[in-house]
Amino acid sequence: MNLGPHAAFIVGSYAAAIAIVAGLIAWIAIDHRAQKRRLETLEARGVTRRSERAS
Amino acid sequence: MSALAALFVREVRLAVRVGGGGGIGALFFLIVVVLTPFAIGPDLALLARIGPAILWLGALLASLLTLDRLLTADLEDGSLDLILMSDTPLELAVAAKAFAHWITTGLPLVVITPLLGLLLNLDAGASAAVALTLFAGTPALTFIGAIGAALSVTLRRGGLLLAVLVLPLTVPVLIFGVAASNAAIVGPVPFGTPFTILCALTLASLVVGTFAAAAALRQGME
Amino acid sequence: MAQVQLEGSGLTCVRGGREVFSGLNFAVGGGEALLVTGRNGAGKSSLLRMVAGLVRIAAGRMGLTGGDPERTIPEQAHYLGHQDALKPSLTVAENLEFWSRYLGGAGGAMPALAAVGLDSLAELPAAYLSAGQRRRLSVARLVAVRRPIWLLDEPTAALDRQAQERLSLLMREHLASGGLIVAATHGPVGLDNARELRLGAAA
Amino acid sequence: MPIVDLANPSRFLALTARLMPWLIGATVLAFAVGLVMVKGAPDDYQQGATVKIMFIHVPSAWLAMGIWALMAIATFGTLVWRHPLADVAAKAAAPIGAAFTALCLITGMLWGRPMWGTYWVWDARLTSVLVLFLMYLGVIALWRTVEDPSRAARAAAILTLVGALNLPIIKWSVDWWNTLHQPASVVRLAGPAIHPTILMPLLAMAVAFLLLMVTLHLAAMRNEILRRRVRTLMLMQAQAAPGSAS
Repeated sequence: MNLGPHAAFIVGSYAAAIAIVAGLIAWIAIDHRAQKRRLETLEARGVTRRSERAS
Repeated sequence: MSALAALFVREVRLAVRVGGGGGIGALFFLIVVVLTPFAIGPDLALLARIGPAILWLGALLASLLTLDRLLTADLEDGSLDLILMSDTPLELAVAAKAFAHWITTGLPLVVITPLLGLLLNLDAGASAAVALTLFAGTPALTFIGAIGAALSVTLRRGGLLLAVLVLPLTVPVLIFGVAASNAAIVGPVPFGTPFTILCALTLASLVVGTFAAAAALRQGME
Repeated sequence: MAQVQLEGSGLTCVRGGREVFSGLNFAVGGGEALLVTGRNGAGKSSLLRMVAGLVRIAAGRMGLTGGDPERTIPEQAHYLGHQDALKPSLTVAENLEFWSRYLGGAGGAMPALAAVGLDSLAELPAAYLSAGQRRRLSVARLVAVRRPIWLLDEPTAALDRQAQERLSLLMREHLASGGLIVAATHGPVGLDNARELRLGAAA
Repeated sequence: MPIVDLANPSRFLALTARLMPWLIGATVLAFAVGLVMVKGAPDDYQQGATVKIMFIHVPSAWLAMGIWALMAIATFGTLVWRHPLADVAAKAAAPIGAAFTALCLITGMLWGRPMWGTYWVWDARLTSVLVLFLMYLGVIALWRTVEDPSRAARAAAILTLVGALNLPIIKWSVDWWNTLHQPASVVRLAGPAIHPTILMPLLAMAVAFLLLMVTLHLAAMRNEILRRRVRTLMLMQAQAAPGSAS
C-alpha cells in the first residue's frame, strides 16, 4: 500500500486515533478499578446501602 | 521546613482535587487565545505578528484572575488565622502558597503555549520562544498578583478589584516578555537582552511580592 | 510544661473605630481556666483574638511569664474560633496531619483522632462530616500539638452531650498538665474551678 | 426491555455487564472490516493518499456533534423527566465527546498541513469544531468544580441545552466570519462529491466509531454509577459513626 509523499501525516493521524482511543480506554479502566476498590473498602467496613440492607 | 512543605503539598492537593481550581487557568488562557482571531480575522500573517502579544495577554489575565482565591479561601474557613499565628514566618507561607499556585496554574500555561502557537500560525521556534519567556515571566505574574490577593483579603472585596490593583504592576513584565518573544522571532534586538531583564524582573518580584503580600496581610488585621 | 502565667493589664481594643473594651486586666496561671462571659458584642471574641495576636492591642500590655522566651504568645497558643479551618476536599486525616505538621507537631494524626472519636472516619473527605464532627476534628488539632495556652471561642457550640463531656475531659487533662485555658462562653463548660471574667458589665 | 426498566441503576449495571463483551466484539469486528475497506480505497485524484485521513477525521467530527446532541437529549431527561440515569449519561459522555473532538481537530490539522502548508488555517468547519471543543472543556470543568452531583447535573443541563441551541448559530457565524476575510482560493476539506469507492469505507468506519462510542459511554456510565455509590456510602459512614447526631 503506497501512501505517497505525505505518508507521515496519514500514519500520524492513525497513530493519534489509536493514542486517543487507548487513552479513553485506560481512563475508563483505571477509574473502574479505583471505584471498585473504594466500594470494597467501604463495604468491608460494614457500611451497607439501604436497598441492600432491605433485601 | 516540613511545615512549609506541608503547606505546599496541601495547596497543590487542593488545586488538583475535584472542586479545586487547577485547570481553570489553562482553560481561560485557551479560550482567550481562541477568541482573539474571531475579533481580528483569520489573517495568518497578522496573527503570526501579534501571536506573542496575544499569548502574553492571555497568560497575564489567566494568572491574575485565578489568584483571587489564593488567600480568600483560607480567610473564609479560618485557616488564615492559624497561619498568622504559627511560628512559620508569614512571608515564607505566602511564598509557599504563591509557588503552589504557579505550579498548578502558571506552569500549565507554559505547557499549552506551543499548542496555541499552532492556532496563531507561530512556527515551532516562535512558540518555543514564547513558552520560554512565559516560563520566566509567569512566576512574576503570580507573585505580583499575590500582593493583590493579600489586599483583596484585607479589604474583604475580591474579584476584579484585585486585577485592577495589580495590573499596572505587571506592565514591565508584559513589556519585556513580549519584547523577548519578538526578539527571538523577528528581532533586530538579540533575544538575550530583554530576556535577562525579564528574569531580573521576576527575581525582584519574587522578593517584593512576598514581603508586600505578608505586610498587607499583617496590616489588614483589625 | 513549665509553670506559665498570662497577664493582661489596661488592655484596650478598638475594632472598626468602635471601642470594644478598655482598661481590662486579667491574669491566668497554669492549671487555671478563665471563662470570659458577657452579652454578644461585649468583646469576648475580640479578647481571645487579641491574645492570639489576630487583633491589634490599642493600649495596655499583655505578657506571658514562664513560657518559651523565644516564641511569641500566639506561637504558644491554640485558637479554636467559630470556623473550623478545614478543607472539604481533604480527608479527615489529611486535614489534621497538615495542621499538626504546620503548627510544629510530630505529624501523627491517629492518636488525636482517637481522642475525639473520629479515628473510624480518617479516610473520609471532610465534606461528608456533620457540623459536630467538623468541630471535633478542629478540637483534635489542640490535642495533636501541645501548646500551653488554649483560646476557646464557644467551644461547646454544635457539640452533643457526649462530645461535650469528651471536650471537658480533654480540657481537664490540659489543665492538669499545667496548661491554661481562656474560653469565651455563655454557659458552663464542665470545668469546676474556673474563674469568670465578665465583660461589658459596666454597660 | 421497557426503558423505565433501565431507570434502576443496579439493573442498568447488570445489563451493561451482560452487553459489554458483545459490544466490544462488535466494535473490534467493525473496525477490522472498516480498516480493510480503507486499505482498499483508491487515492483521491487531487490529494492522493492523504484522503485516507478523512476516514478518521469525518467520523470523529460526526461523533463530536453527535455526542453533544446525545448530552442535550440526556439533560432534557434530567430537567423534564428527572430520569435518574440522565445526568449520569450526560456526565459520562462529556469526556468521550471532548476526546473525539480533539481527534477531529488533530486529524484536521494533519490533513491540512500537506494542503495548506501550515497546520491551522482557521478553516470554517475546523474552527466550529474548535469552539465545540471549548464548550466540551467548559462542561467538564463545570462537572469538576461542583461536588454535589444533583446541583452539578442541573447546571450542566442548562449549559448543554444552551450550547446545543447555539451550535448552529456558531457554525453559521464562523462560516460568515471565514468567508468574509478568507480569499476564496481555500480548497474545501471534504472535496466536492464523494465517490462511492470512498463513501463505503467512510460509512464502515463511521459504524465502527459509533460502536466504539456506545461501548465507551456505557462503561463510563457504569463508572459514574459506582462513583455515586461510593459517595452515598461515605455519607452514610459519616452518619453511622458514633456521636454524629449533632
